[in-house]
Amino acid sequence: ETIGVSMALFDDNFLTVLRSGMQDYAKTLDGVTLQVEDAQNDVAKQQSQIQNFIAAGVDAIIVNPVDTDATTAMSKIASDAGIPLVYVNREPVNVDSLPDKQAFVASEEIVAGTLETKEVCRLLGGKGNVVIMMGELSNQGARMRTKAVHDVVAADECKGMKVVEEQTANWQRTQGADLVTNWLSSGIEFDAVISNNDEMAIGAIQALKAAGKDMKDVVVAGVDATQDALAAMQAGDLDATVFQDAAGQGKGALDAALKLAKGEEVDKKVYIPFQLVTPANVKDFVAKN
Amino acid sequence: MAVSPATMAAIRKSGAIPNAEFLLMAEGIRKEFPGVVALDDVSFRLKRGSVHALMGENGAGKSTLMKILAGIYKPDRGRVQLRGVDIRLDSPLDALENGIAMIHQELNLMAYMTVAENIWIRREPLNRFGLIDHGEMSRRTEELFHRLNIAIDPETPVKELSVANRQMVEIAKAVSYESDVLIMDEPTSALTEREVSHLFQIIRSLRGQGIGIVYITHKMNELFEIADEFSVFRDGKYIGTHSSKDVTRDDIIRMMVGREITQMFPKEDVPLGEIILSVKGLALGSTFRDVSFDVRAGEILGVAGLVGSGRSNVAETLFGVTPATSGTISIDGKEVAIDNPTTAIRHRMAFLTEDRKDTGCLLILDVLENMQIAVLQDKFVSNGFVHETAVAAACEDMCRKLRVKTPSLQERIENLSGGNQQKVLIGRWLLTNPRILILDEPTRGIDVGAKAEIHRLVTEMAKQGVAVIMISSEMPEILGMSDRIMVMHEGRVTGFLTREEATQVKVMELASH
Amino acid sequence: MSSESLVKPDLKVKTAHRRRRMPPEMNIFLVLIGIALVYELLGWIFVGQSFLLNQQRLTIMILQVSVIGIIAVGVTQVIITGGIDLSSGSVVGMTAMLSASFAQSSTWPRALYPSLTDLPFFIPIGVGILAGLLAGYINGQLIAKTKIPPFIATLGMMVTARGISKWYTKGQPVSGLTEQFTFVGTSIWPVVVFLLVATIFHVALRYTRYGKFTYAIGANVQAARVSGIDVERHLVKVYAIAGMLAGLAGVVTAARAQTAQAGMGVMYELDAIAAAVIGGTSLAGGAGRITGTVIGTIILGVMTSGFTFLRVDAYYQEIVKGMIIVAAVVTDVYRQKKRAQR
Amino acid sequence: MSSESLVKPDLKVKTAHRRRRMPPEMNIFLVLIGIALVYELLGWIFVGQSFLLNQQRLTIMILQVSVIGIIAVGVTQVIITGGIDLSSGSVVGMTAMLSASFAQSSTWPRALYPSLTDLPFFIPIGVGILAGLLAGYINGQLIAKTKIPPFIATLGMMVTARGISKWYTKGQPVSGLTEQFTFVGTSIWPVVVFLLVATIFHVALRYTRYGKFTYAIGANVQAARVSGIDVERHLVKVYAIAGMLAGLAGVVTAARAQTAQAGMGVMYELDAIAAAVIGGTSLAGGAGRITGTVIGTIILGVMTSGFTFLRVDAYYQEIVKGMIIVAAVVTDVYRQKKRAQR
Ligand SMILES: Nc1ncnc2c1ncn2[C@@H]1O[C@H](COP(=O)(O)OP(=O)(O)OP(=O)(O)O)[C@@H](O)[C@H]1O
Ligand SMILES: Nc1ncnc2c1ncn2[C@@H]1O[C@H](COP(=O)(O)OP(=O)(O)OP(=O)(O)O)[C@@H](O)[C@H]1O
Ligand SMILES: [Mg+2]
Ligand SMILES: [Mg+2]
Repeated sequence: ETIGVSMALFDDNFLTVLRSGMQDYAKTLDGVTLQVEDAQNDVAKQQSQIQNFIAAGVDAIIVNPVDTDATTAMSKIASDAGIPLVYVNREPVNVDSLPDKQAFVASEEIVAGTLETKEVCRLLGGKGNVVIMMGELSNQGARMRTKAVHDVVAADECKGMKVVEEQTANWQRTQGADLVTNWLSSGIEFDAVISNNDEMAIGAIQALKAAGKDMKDVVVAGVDATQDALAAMQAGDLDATVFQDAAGQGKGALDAALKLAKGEEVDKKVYIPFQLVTPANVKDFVAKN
Repeated sequence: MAVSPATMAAIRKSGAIPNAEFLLMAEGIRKEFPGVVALDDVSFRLKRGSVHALMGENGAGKSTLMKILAGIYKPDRGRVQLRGVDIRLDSPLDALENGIAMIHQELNLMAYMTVAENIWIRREPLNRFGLIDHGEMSRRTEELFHRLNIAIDPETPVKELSVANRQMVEIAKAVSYESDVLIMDEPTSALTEREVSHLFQIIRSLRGQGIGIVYITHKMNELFEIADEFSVFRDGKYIGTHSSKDVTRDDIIRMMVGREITQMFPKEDVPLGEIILSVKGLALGSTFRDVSFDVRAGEILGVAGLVGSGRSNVAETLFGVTPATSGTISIDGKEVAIDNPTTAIRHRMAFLTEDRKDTGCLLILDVLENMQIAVLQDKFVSNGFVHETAVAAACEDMCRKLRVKTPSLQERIENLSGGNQQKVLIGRWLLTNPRILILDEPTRGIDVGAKAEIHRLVTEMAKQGVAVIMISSEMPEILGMSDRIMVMHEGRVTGFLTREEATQVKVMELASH
Repeated sequence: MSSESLVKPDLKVKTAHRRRRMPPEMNIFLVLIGIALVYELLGWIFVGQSFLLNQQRLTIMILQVSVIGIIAVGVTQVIITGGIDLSSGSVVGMTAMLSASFAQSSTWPRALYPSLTDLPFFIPIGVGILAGLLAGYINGQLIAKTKIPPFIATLGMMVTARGISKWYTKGQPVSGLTEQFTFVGTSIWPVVVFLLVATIFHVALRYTRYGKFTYAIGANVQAARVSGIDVERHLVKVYAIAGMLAGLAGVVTAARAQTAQAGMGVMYELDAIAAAVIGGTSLAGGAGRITGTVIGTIILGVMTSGFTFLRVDAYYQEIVKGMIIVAAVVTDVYRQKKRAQR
Repeated sequence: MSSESLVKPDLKVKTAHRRRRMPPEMNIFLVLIGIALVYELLGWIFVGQSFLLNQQRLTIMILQVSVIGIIAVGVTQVIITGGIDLSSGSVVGMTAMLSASFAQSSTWPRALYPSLTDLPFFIPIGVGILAGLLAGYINGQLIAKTKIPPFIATLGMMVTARGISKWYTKGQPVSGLTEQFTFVGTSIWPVVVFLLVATIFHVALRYTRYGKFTYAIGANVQAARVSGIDVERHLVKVYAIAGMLAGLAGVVTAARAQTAQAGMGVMYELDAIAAAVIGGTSLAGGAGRITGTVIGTIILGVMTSGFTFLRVDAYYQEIVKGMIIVAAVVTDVYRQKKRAQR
């Protein structure tokens, strides 16, 4: 079988792990070829890729949506062509009304933000100033994770926390470092940095260290549990991150796609849970992502 | 109270032309550029049905005054009257609508567009759907060309035309406006006598229709044939106006430069040396072929021919701009392969091109940078670093020699008058101290005084043993300066004439074969 | 001696045997055919099927680039004037957001303006096109009035418009669009819009004064000015039209995706410029044709479909894409030079 | 009679009293000062502290744009020749990946080339710079030999180089870099590298033949060729240098981030071009100076720091940034025009 895969973007650490997981798994299966495309974060490009897959006659399509609101149109294109479709990693907006031969294997972005913020809240004892580093403003993950931070801070047990600044560093490490330096130079006081991803969190750590801060005094949290992040955690710099089983998601999505291609039934919704990573359990994750 | 262009246009259309002694009048005009007063309290009057020549050295302010009349510059002071009515000229469109058309000194055509599109821009004939009727446009162009006796295909893109043909297109375009005032700023600088006489026929017929024509030129021999009146400018000041019956050529030169110039072509006989450059059977595709000639040290070889005869192409090939497709070039008896200008310069050649705007000036750079660029190939540089002071001193010296009129070496060449730009370019090549000097229309747009100066310099170079090839469309220059004249026609050499045997008639016979 | 006697009036205009010129986009059309045939051949060898004889593929080839094409038609005109428009991609994003926000259906629970739902389709479409027009108009005014380089003016607009689309809903996508509105994005309607727009502006460039002025300004702005053209006013027009087309492209994008999000259209300006230049438009201004741009656009589409068809690894796709763009233009330049020599 | 006496000798080149020209970048420097002062003022009003009297902020202002600055120095030279380089951002990404892959430490469990770890710092740095040089060299050769527009050649390289950086490790980041290597990215070293590079090329452009030829080609390529300049060879040099600087920028980026990722440097080319043009480099070629580019770069840095300082909402920042870029250039153009009128 040939399976077409459209990834939201290639140069994202987490999605790279997911993609590799899928590809490694495909190699262990007989007669399964993957055609992986890079949608470069462009909804229209992703839609075209699906149409190109259909024209090329693939047996099933896996989509890692750029924009989860754009899935209605994609679902329709695939079901009109009668080709199975599986969404992976991001929950499509039409999750409750998916046509036949479609499924999704995803995780709820908001949970990641909730987990990291709750851990920060715990570490700060429910009070203190926090800053938020956001990913690209037009990105759904960035929005959901940021929203989660605000939701947790508004909850009773964390009422003592206050968001003093929130800015974007476009997922980038150096931009994250520059942003934190700019904050520090403006005399903004904070006890915790809550970042939408690990890269920016590491940038924050670099900037804090360069400014001579003791990392024990500042709580830094990210999302993704990348190798660099886990190394930073083991060095005592990063306090929390969130692991999601990228490779597992990739594998699950491929399994579902193959089953649908063979005409078998699959569950319409598969949620892959997030796991909080702290210095206490970091060892369990080192080999995972 | 100034009349709006629209009103004026309406007046023109109605045919009710209010009578006034002068068609066009400019009074008390002043125009200042940073560092230069280009015009200082200048007045000018143009009669209907007359040709009015505007005379003055390079940088005297002629073009500036004309650009004011064409709505391109706004004067700092002064007023312009058309048929006794004050007019305001805020844009070229205002001038055109008031019936003032101008041929610019620097060619101003849209290179990628066809001849017809260039001529009728903004006035394209439309069909009943409001779309442009290209057939009709072509037909009108042919009609116009027929009237003016011009042989150019209206559908040719202008970029494929030679400089001379471009100039003809400009002339046709200006005529096509059917304006009341026609300004011609050096319309013949790239034309040979044949086209010039066409142009004069056109001018005469326009004059007969009551049109007023302003004519600027540095070609003195043309003047008395066509001009009814002369106005002379010097250093931005108005000197005087005279009827052509009252003055002689020498009078005018005296008014222009402030004193007498007796010897126009200071040619000295120089003993000729060895053959330096020898060309055999040179050809470039179908452009020209079988070009063979020798040039000796100290010799000035004049190259004559009609427009489009391929003289410039030969020069470009000699200098490696367009490498030859067959034939040989030898220097000092040794055959050399010249496939680009860098090699040519290494062989101590120099080449002043014909089109100073396209292939000459680095317009936005200053005089110093323009002058030094060729010499930096092998002089005034060590370890890649330029000896700024030395090269500046050399350039300054050259400017003084050539009498370049510029506020400073740091002035952009763009801001110099056309003639002064030409001098800077000549200076660029003289600095390289060449052995073979190729000059394509060297005195194009240069005033009489400076022309004599350049001729003197060329003679001096020849005296020092430089071999000079001089292409020129100005017959007196060719006859006055050359030791020998090579005549070309349609890409072939049709004959050689020695200084003694050469006359205008013989040259023209060979040139038109 | 009068020089008249020297002149033989022997000048004839050879109009009868006027040289027939091949349209310049012929070259690039041959490049397109060449690319398609190479895919066809490779298809039979490696995939065992035809590349071209596939209705679905022929459609998607153009469909996937029709938004780029709509922008490119506007960008071509800007480039012909000697300018550049970097803002079109961002304007697509902005207008997609704006028009979508007026195209929401009342059944959608998170409508941005709950009271402004279920509007007739022409309102959101009009809003998108007008917003694009306005952005282009501002570009044009900036360039014409302040004389700043088009690169900077449109770069400023690029950053600003992207900012506006992010700010407008604080990054939230706008979804739940009415079927009336999304209709224009379904089936091959985007292709129809693209070809319609291309035809209109092909005619406008070749057969109207608007077109002649556009070429004249690009070929020689000085000459255009002394010919009486109001250069400033015309530039405003050209940029406004380019903006309007970007707005239309934004509408089509939103309709096609049935949603709008702030990140739409990123880098589209580069694809559009590439399409124009591949199609023979000169960045120096003065030369270019819509037919060429259409072919250039289709080359981009064929290339993409071909990659998927031949199952080219995504990692190589970009590398190969870069090379094909260069190769296409090199071939074109080379063929034109060869023809010029003859 | 000698002809010398024929012309009245009143035409002197006034060298002694040569008009003192203000360097053209003075204007844009004043714009920079203006922006800084506005921030200073707003700072006292809204934040109650000084914008400028803050050691840390003064550093970060330049530090955060020093990579852009390094690229911009190369891009300025390309633009002076009348060209453009769109590939620099992608080349940063590519060279960051390449150099980082030779800078991994043996303590890192997932080194890309386990046998090539703990190499001395000059090897990865050399690899990055050479890879950039090669990319630039290819750009230059393409442009010089095939005569395709620089826009297309470097657009092709932009796409290709980005493809290479994604393909190189299949999207995996490269981390665990040695301290020897990351040293150049720490503290204010990036600023030092930037200013050093700027100084070198400032001197090269103003005082060497290389510089004079660069300007001449940009002012009039035909005239430059006829004046004996080997235009093709010189263009290759200029693009190669621009590529080399992009490579150096890639090294600095990787060293600074202590990791390399395929997405590094996206859109840097636009910031670099903006910095050059804000600093007075003309996209038409022939005019521009490194000092101006440095000021342009710093303007971008000051702007960013100012936003954070004044706590401008993230959603407004881009909108304001676009406007400031335009306003800076408008002010500059306006001041220059005013001076020219005097
Ligand atoms: N745009 C400009 N900026 C600055 N100076 C200028 C500008 N245009 C003309 N000048 C200066 O004004 C003076 C008059 O120039 P103008 O072009 O009118 O001379 P001209 O009489 O036409 O000379 P030529 O015979 O060489 O064409 C010259 O000194 C020239 O340097
Ligand atoms: N760029 C060009 N493209 C096409 N044809 C050209 C071009 N330049 C010149 N020609 C043609 O080449 C022929 C020779 O032109 P060339 O300029 O060498 O003649 P010339 O004798 O020097 O005349 P002129 O006095 O016009 O310089 C002419 O027929 C001209 O039309
Ligand atoms: Mg003049
Ligand atoms: Mg000639």
